[in-house]
Amino acid sequence: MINKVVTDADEAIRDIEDGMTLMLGGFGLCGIPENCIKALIRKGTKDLTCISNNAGVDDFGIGLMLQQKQVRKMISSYVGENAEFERQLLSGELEVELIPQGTLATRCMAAGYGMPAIFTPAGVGTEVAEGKEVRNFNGKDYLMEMAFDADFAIVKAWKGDTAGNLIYRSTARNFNPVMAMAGKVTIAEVEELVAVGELDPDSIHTPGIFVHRVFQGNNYEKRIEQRTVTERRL
Amino acid sequence: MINKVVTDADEAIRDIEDGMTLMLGGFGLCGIPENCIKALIRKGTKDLTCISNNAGVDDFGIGLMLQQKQVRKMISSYVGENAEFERQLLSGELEVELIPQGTLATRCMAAGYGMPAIFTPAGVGTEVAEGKEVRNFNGKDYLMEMAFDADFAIVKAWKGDTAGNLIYRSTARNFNPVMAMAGKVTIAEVEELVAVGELDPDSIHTPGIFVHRVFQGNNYEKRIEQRTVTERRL
Amino acid sequence: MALSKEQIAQRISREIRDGYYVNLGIGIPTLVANYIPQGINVVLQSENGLLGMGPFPYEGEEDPDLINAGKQTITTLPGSAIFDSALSFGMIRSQKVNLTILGAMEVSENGDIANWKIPGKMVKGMGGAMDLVASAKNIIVAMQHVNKAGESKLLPECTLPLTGVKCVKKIVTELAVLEVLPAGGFKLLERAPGVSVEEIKNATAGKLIVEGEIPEMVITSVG
Amino acid sequence: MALSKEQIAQRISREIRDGYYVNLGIGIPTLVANYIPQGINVVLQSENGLLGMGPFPYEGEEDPDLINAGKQTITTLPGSAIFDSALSFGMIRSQKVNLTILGAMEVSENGDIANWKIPGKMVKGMGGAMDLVASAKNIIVAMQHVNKAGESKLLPECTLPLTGVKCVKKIVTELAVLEVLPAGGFKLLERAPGVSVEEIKNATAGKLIVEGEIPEMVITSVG
Repeated sequence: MINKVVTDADEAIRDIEDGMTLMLGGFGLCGIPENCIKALIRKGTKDLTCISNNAGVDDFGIGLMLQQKQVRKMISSYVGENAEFERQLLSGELEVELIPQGTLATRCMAAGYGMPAIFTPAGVGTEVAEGKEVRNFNGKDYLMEMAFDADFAIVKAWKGDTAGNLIYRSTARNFNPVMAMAGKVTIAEVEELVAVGELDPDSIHTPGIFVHRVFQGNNYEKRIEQRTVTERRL
Repeated sequence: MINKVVTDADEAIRDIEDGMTLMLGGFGLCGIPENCIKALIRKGTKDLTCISNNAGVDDFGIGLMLQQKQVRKMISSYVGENAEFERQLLSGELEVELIPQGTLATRCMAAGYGMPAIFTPAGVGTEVAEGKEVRNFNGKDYLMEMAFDADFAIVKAWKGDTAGNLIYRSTARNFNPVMAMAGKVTIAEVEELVAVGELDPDSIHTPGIFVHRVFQGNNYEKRIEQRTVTERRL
Repeated sequence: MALSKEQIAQRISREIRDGYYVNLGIGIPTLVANYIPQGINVVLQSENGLLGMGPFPYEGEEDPDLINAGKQTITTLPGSAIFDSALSFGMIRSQKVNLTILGAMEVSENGDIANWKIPGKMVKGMGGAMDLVASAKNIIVAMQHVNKAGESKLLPECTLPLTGVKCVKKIVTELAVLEVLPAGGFKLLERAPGVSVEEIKNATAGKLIVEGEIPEMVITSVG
Repeated sequence: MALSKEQIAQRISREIRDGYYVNLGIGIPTLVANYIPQGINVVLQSENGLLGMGPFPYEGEEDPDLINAGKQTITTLPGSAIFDSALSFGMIRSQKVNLTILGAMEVSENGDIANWKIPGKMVKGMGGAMDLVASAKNIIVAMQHVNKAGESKLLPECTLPLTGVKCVKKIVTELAVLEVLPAGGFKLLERAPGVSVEEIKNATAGKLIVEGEIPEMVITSVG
């Protein structure tokens, strides 16, 4: 097997340069590549275009990169509660492209599957359709949406082996598998790095061929954005 | 959970009618829905269009349906060694549409993902491209291929639960998951039917929402087409 | 008496049929889960990648890796399945989800919906709403009939940027249950208890169609 | 001396670099796996849904659920991954497979390949070949230089129905190693041991480009 292991997040992101386009996995703060985000902040890479469903919160996730003004443009479906984000957006420092969540996922998928464009009905008749080709199939209108073109995809998995095979845990899976397939270079940080042979081939979510670098992250905070609980009844 | 269990193959295929279009999972004789094929032969349904990567062999798989002259048209990527198939094809009793294997898989996927058409470079400049729209993206030509429209998808899984969640085993997975997503009605036969809660949610290959009927098959023969072995060295 | 949010949710819950896969939006739609009638088997889909969403976890059992599309901590149920975002919107686009329930700022009499953007205000994004409304076979909107200024939100045409066109099938508000007719117009199906047709007329700027006697909703929860 | 099939496979194996993902077609390409040099880490992709194809199983250990694209019983290796057919061709189309090795009936001097259909004969189908040749960055063809009638299979233009256009990068035959130049033409890189440039010229109907001294291949297997 081909060994994809790098030492740590700093080595994994060593060649991410100013002005590049990155995909970052996660939904809200769930399943985000915490270690690589911190390494990007240490490196101070600037003018990044970030494709990620959300933009973190003020003091966690991509929000930390926004604090350091490393992001020039966000491509997201929902940017949520983030005061610094709002300030930069209103001041014109930050560009934001909001796209439907399914379109975001499917444009990643298109890249991973080598399909240059896909058709989706999402956004037909709305401002999302502006400037896009509309095409009717079987009586229904669809927008033609283009595959993303990202220099790096940065994903977080639960377990990974040295060949880059990945398994995600629960809803921390979200955008991670489709982004893992879509990057020109894909970096995976995992909670547990294991030897080849320890993952069941039938249970692998992302085959190692898509992953260029893998490392075991540390100090995962896994912050909860909306803690909701059921009262215990005695 | 919604219960998708039916008694057996005969009940599962009860409403498959003459002239319908079926998807049948499997690659060669690996991972084919043996029980449903036998039930279709018992039912004697005719004039079927079968979308399946291969057409079985003379005395197994879809080959058995060909023997009974139940198939009007095969849509496959490779029809292999099958004397009766060849006889019917040459006599004009059987129509065959040969399409690239990846195109076959991706036209299933398009249906499952609600995408009316996909772009693929496979077949550009060949007779496969005849009559199809060619489109250039980033300097490369692609064919526009349409999503399949199948009345029923019939798949074989290793384990399934009563809610229709499926797990496949090894390379018997092949076309089964993409076809399971693509049928208007999807029938799954499984080697082992288990209660909900027995399958790990993270390891499910086909979520139950795609499966309309599930049953535990029996007497799986699992015939091997090309038995190849390594000599044991003492 | 205008309905409470809980009562709107309760009324909507009666639209759910046995064997449905349902996607619930944020806000009132989320409450619908509390009122699903006994004996009705329903599977809740959460577009971040879960089928079979269970209740919130007990305190101390929250799992940061297990959230719904509203980013709330939740649980799975026996028979749950996890999948990635592309597959999730695949099943939405291929219409495997039987019913979508979501909120709205405005609905027009031809079924257009606006629920994601107010010009001049900070826009948070459409999330999965545009995908859901563009693909769902059956969309029920839970909304207030009028805004805080007393202006109708059921309009001849939406004034806000659209989320989707000609997609809303049914609307449940604090005042009424309405069907959006294929040819256009809000057909009044039910009144909230004690609310008159006249009150509903006054609160509806779009074309309201009233035919025959309009029954009162059956609401059992006290709200 | 013209090369044996095994020797063709051995020569092709030297094109494989450390860290490559490789798809091997049926026939001579399958034999290439037997000659991968020590110290070179290669992962074999089988398009029916496997990365990390291992050797044939020992007798009695055949698993009918575990086959390769040639429908042969095989094994997995530590680090293998299984996936469905759509994902398999996804990774092929997105060019994650570094090298594709396959057979051909004809190749033209601009890199067109024909390997699936002979008019008038029963056609078995293209399988995954059209997807592979349309997407692969790097395609090596293993073939016989001439057919049984002694006619060249390296042509100005293919006469058989095409599998793909302008895609073949390199050809290894029983007589020679040739590169297909981007501007067209078969550039002779190596001769089989004892085979003269003249013999190769006579066996090549398409434009053959011979520059300088043409070295003999280094072949160590006895064939």
